[in-house]
Amino acid sequence: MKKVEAIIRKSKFDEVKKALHQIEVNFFSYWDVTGVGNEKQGHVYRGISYSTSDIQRRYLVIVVSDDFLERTINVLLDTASTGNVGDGKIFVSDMIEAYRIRTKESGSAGIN
Amino acid sequence: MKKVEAIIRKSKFDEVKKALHQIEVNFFSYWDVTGVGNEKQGHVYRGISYSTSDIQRRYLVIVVSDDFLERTINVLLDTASTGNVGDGKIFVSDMIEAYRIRTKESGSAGIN
Amino acid sequence: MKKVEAIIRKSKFDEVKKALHQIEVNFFSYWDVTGVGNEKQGHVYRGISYSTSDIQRRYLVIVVSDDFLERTINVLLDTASTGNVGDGKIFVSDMIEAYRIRTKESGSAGIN
Amino acid sequence: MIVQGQEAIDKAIETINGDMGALWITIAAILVFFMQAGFTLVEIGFTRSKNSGNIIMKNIMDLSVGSIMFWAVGYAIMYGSDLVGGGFFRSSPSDQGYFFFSATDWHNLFFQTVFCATAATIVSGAIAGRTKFSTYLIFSAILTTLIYPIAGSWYWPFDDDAWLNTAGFIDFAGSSVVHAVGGAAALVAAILVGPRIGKYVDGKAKVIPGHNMAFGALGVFILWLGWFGFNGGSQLAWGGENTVGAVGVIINTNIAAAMGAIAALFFSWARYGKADISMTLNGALAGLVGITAGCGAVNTFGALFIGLICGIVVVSSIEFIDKKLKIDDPVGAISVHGVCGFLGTVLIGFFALDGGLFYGGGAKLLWVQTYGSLAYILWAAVASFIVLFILKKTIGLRVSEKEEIEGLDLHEHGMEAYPEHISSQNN
Amino acid sequence: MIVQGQEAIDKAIETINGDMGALWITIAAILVFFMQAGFTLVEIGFTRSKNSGNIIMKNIMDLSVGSIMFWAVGYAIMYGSDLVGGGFFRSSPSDQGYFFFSATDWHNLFFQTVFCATAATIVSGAIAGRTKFSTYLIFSAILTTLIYPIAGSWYWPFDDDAWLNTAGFIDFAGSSVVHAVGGAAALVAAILVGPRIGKYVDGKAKVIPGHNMAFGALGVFILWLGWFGFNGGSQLAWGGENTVGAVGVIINTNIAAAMGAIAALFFSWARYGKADISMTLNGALAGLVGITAGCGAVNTFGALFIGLICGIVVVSSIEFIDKKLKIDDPVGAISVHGVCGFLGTVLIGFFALDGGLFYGGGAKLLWVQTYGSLAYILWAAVASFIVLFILKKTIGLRVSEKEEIEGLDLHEHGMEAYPEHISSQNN
Amino acid sequence: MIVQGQEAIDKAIETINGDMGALWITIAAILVFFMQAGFTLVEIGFTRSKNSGNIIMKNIMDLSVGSIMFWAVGYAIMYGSDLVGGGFFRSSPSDQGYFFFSATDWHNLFFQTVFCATAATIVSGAIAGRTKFSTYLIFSAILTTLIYPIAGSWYWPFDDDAWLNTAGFIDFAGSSVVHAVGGAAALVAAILVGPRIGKYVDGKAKVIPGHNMAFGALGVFILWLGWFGFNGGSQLAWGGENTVGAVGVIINTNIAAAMGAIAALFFSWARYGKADISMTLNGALAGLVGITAGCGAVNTFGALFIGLICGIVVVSSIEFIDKKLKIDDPVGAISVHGVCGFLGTVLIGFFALDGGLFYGGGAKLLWVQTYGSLAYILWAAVASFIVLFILKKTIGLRVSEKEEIEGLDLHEHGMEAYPEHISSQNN
Ligand SMILES: Nc1ncnc2c1ncn2[C@@H]1O[C@H](COP(=O)(O)OP(=O)(O)O)[C@@H](O)[C@H]1O
Ligand SMILES: Nc1ncnc2c1ncn2[C@@H]1O[C@H](COP(=O)(O)OP(=O)(O)O)[C@@H](O)[C@H]1O
Ligand SMILES: Nc1ncnc2c1ncn2[C@@H]1O[C@H](COP(=O)(O)OP(=O)(O)O)[C@@H](O)[C@H]1O
Repeated sequence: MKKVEAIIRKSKFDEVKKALHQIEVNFFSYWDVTGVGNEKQGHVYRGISYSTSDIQRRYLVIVVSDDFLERTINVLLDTASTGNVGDGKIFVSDMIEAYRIRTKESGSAGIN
Repeated sequence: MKKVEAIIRKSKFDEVKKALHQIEVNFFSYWDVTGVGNEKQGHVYRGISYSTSDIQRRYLVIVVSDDFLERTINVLLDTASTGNVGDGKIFVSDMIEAYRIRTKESGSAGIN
Repeated sequence: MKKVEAIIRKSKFDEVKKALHQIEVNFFSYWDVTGVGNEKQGHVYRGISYSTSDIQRRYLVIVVSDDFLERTINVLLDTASTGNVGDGKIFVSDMIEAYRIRTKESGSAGIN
Repeated sequence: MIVQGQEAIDKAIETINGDMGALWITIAAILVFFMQAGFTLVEIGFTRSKNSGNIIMKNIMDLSVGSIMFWAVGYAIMYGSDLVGGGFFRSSPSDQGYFFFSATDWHNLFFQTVFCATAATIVSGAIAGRTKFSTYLIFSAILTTLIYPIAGSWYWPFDDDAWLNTAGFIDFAGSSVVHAVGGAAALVAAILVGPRIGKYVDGKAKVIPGHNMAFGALGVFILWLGWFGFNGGSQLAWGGENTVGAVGVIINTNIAAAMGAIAALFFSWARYGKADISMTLNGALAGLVGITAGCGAVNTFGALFIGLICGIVVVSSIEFIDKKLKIDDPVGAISVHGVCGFLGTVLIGFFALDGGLFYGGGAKLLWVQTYGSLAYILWAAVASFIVLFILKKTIGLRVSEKEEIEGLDLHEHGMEAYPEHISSQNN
Repeated sequence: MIVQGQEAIDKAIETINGDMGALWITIAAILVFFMQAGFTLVEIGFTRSKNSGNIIMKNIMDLSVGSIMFWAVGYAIMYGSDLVGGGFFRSSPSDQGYFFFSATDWHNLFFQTVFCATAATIVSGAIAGRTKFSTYLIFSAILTTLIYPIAGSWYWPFDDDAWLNTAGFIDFAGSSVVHAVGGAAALVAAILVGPRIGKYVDGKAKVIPGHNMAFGALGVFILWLGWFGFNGGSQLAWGGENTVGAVGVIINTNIAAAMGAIAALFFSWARYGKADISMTLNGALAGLVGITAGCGAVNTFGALFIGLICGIVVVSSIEFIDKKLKIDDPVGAISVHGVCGFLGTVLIGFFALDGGLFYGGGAKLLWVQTYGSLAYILWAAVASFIVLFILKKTIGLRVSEKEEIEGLDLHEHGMEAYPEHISSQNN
Repeated sequence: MIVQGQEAIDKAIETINGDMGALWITIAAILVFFMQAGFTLVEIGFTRSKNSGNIIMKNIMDLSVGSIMFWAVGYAIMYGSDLVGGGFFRSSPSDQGYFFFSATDWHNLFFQTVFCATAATIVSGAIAGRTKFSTYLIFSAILTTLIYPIAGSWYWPFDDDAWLNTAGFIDFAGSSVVHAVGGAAALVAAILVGPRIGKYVDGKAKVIPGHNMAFGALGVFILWLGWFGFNGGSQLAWGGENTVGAVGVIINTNIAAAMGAIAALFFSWARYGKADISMTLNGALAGLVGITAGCGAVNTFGALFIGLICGIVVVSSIEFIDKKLKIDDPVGAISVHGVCGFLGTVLIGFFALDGGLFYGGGAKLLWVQTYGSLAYILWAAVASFIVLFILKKTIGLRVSEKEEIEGLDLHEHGMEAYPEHISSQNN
């Protein structure tokens, strides 16, 4: 079981979500975060121009079984990309166990 | 040391929190996320009815020492459940190290 | 590759960020969470005084290569601390893989 | 001939004063109308975000249903002529003898309509967050069609048949007729509907913080603004003596509101150690409700003291109702409108320049004020109880637990008020 | 001598009534001015947070540019004397014979200025979230300088040269002159600008929820408030008959708005199974737009029915335009102002006490109302099309895809409206 | 006899005009009252959410404390008779000879009270986010009791003793008397309190974005609305010439505000490359402040130019004060009220139809305007300095660092303004 964490552009979310559904990854959680990285965004406020690297991003957590991992990563890499600085990152880590609260099932039955 | 991530119904949060306190798990962090899963929620807006699987949930992160793991999971499974689709998930993963910033302690002293 | 998760005071964030930049950790994501722990905060509302341990905190996720780990931890321990209850925690876990979406690079090239 | 000329001039002045009076009443009514927005904002601000849309709907409907029903039926009941039941009920709803009233005194109808909508909207706040929308609509319609108009008919037609008018009762703009009536209905409704889930846990009152103090404050400013129309307009005239009268009323209104806010601030500050925002806002409203009855009968010093008393009492009353009586009133409507409405009416017995105890008038006025105000509270409470009890036994007063926890907006209205807003509320 | 005295008295009364009329018109204009805030809030509330700042700017500029241009040019075009092109255009922009009008009838200029700004602001809502700010500014300036003043000149100078006035057309406060004109311009603009990204996916209409219903509701309350000035002020006088007239107009306005809200509530409730908040708010506005033409010509029952019809039609119309015509109008401006503006004008043909079909007046008025309103819609549509088409081919109507997705606030204005607000919107 | 008749008619007209004037002043005062809500919203919107509740409290208390103190003491100081210190101070606070004034000219008291509250509230914005609430309350009380009333006494009693009135100084509605006084006090206060933590880092000005532009914009609309009362009401009469005068004032007010917004928009757009929202909003306010002195003395073209100049100057001034002087004024109060108040007063010297340099009046008026306005600024600055300096040395001006960082709402008021709102601000 793996945990995939993806930090993507908010504007790409709809596309990513659709693509995930197509490969039958119908289960994930997401929220909005601020990302610090290479991309910069220009602002003006009351006479002060400034550029910030604190940009709103969307954070997705998708726990998948090992055999789903590759295609999930691929779909994310393909659909979340614009080619411009700031497209985001994907992180993969190990997950020991998963439970579905409703049924108390665990293991891969707990994932989705 | 284990990291327990629980995605639960917001409406169950108060109960869960109380139950965690009872087993002396007095330390965790939480925030609100949108979950995509089996549950659907009906909406109407300006003449368009639609149902969405994007539902607000609460995300809990609880880092516990290994001997606390089981009871934490059990309490979560028990109190967060309603029996209806959408009760959420619990994920468990490994944590290498923990530090308490105030005292710079690490190890299990760093958890709570 | 390691994942550093730090839960800090919101008021310390600016300092922490500056310090991270100084050791060239220019890449992370953060969001606001509510933390439950030892610290208590007093409130009054319409005649009811109450004290709550649910306090707003900032959650940082920094994925670093192994050789950056130590100095990252040290910087966090140093700059996020006030010495008062409620300074927060740092958690370290293992990360299997990282990808940069823009270039599809993986490994340590994927981190920053 | 000059005499004749003077007569003609006097007649002309009278006509013009009539027109000026109508202008003032119309403008005052427009200000009172705006109070609906104020009530809506205070209620939204003092409750959780998951019910904001429902509060909007209740307030829009109070106004809409109230405007139609009061025009169609209520006005006739309030100003009709013959009386039955010891003056309790006007039998012939209108001089014209037909049910749907077609007044030509439009400005009076307008002014009374917005007053009626105010009375209805008071209840909304006290039962926010758990009441069924359909049930609320029915109750609101009955309140604007019957309960409030009958209350009004006891005093405001200012004719011999209005028993409280004959008794010498003083309630210039409705501390009792509008606010205590609304507050009493709110009390009964809040008891019958019961507290919100999570408000009382193991017998202890919990805090459910309002989600937006800025809306609350804007609402209070709008209400304060509208009250200049509410009280000032109740002079029902402009020109000559009436000009001085109406603006004097406005000064009293402003002084009482200001003093109410200051009193609530310092009293709650001393009591809780913090300068409590929502209590200060309630203090201003308490001063406004309190001076509503007496704004034409007391002088500025009287207004100052009425504001002071109401500002202190409202803080204690909110605490008492919440902690001791364990009645869940999210916005403090019962204390602000009910308690201070009663208090303001009774305090005239002390502070009235003409007849007040402190000005050598004896206890007679005090007695009339007390039983008059109690009569209003009793009527509103009993009538509301009957209506709400029947509704409770039939279609029910409350939404289901699931609906309440997930929010009325989602279940009653199929949407969220702030869909982009990630909220940290627990349910 | 007495006769002379009476004459002097009559003259004095006339003067005073003139002053009272000016007072009422001024106050009414101030109320109409406030409608700008109402429009802004409704538009902000019904759209996404990433464009709120842009909406603020468009509305502030409608008012600012409109105030300057209407004073400088528009007023002269609207009230100038000689007519050319079959009464289509007033050639000599002002009696004084110079372009920049220097009226001394300030209160009339003020009242007309805020009306003009209203017409402009209607368009803003229909094209929210994707339109270039600079382009919008130009269009808004042309609308307030030419399109609206020419429309106004057909009827409101109330002189022999105003062709619709001569034809017996009735549009008391501008269901057609202001609202249908604004609505028709909004329709053309919404078509030419095209829908927001993500609004129509695979040929199906998607929901893009507004981000703040509380702002939307406050906006509607403010608009309702302002409408008392909009309609009541259009009596353009106070005193004697005019007092009754103006307040009667206000009663009609209130009844139609209330009925519109109720009708939209129950119609959408029955249709969608939920008590739809945004439709109910639109219903109140629909009733207000609908009664604007006839508020001086129908009685209270007429107002009730006009409100009822508009409240139902607006719901169907919003659905039809959104789902069938696939025109993206985030706030429903086309339906509220365009459709109900037309409807309200035409319904006078049925409900007018004097000349209405239901009151035995035959079909003549109905016919005048219909072609008059259509003439307005045609003019506004054609003129807007020409202007917008040229703008489209030159500087362009729309922001880039990236700008639209990331928000107009960030790209057009370099900032966010709620920078501390973590939003859950997708882009 | 007819002559006698005419006399009687004239007397009647005079009485009626008096009543109409009182009606207008009362309504105008109600509009000015509402400006408090506008100031509150602008301040809330332009600062961070963690201090919103504190801003609400400061504004509610400005109004409340100001209403009581101005009635009790301030009015007497402002309109009392005998003068000492070269006309600096009125010794006998009232004609009636006692301290607590019991005016019967209620409408004047009301109008002046809301003006006084306005002057106090200007300061609040400039020191938002770091000032101790208790200290602020004391300063606000002194400002409304002494500082502002003495300023007012120099000009507004319009009697021979008012030295600036005798000097021929023109300040119709208070660009100097109210706004420059408030702005100068704000300047001194902002310097003494010091900048917010994080505003200047390593000698460079940082951006601390306001958290809600929608509140800011609504606030500006409400202020603009209120200003029609502020300026128009300062005619202090209605009827005949006064009608034209008051509405002409309103037109000037509207034109200057519109032009101020347009000027600030295009100037900041050209300067920063983006159409800056908060600067445009400030531009409208700058135009309003600027025209306040001259709205009765200039024509519409004059108003246009005053708006234009103020709209440009306010942008540069905000930048200069922020970046060069390094004075932290979150809402731009010093620039809007102080700088444009001074500017507006002085520009009368150029644009006054009667006595202005551009109309052949020579430099005399310009000179009077300049030293008059400077006298006001000096008085307010010195008086504020003394009061604030004493407060600084005794109870202190600022909250602790921890309180400031975590928010005044939490520490001063024990709560959060938006408790469900997860904010992304850094502290
Ligand atoms: N090492 C990291 N740890 C956590 N988040 C990261 C890390 N590196 C990048 N991110 C996230 O990814 C986002 C995009 O990264 P950025 O460097 O701007 O663009 P790119 O990946 O195209 O070079 C950042 O805003 C941040 O949210
Ligand atoms: N594999 C997953 N990875 C991340 N989050 C998940 C995953 N599966 C479920 N969730 C979260 O759990 C929530 C509940 O899941 P859902 O499928 O609706 O109900 P149930 O678990 O009862 O079948 C989802 O809304 C989502 O937030
Ligand atoms: N075991 C844990 N798992 C997750 N979050 C934790 C844990 N322990 C502490 N935290 C987070 O750290 C914050 C600070 O902890 P607290 O106990 O208040 O102070 P301290 O660490 O100084 O004793 C908490 O509010 C919570 O957000």
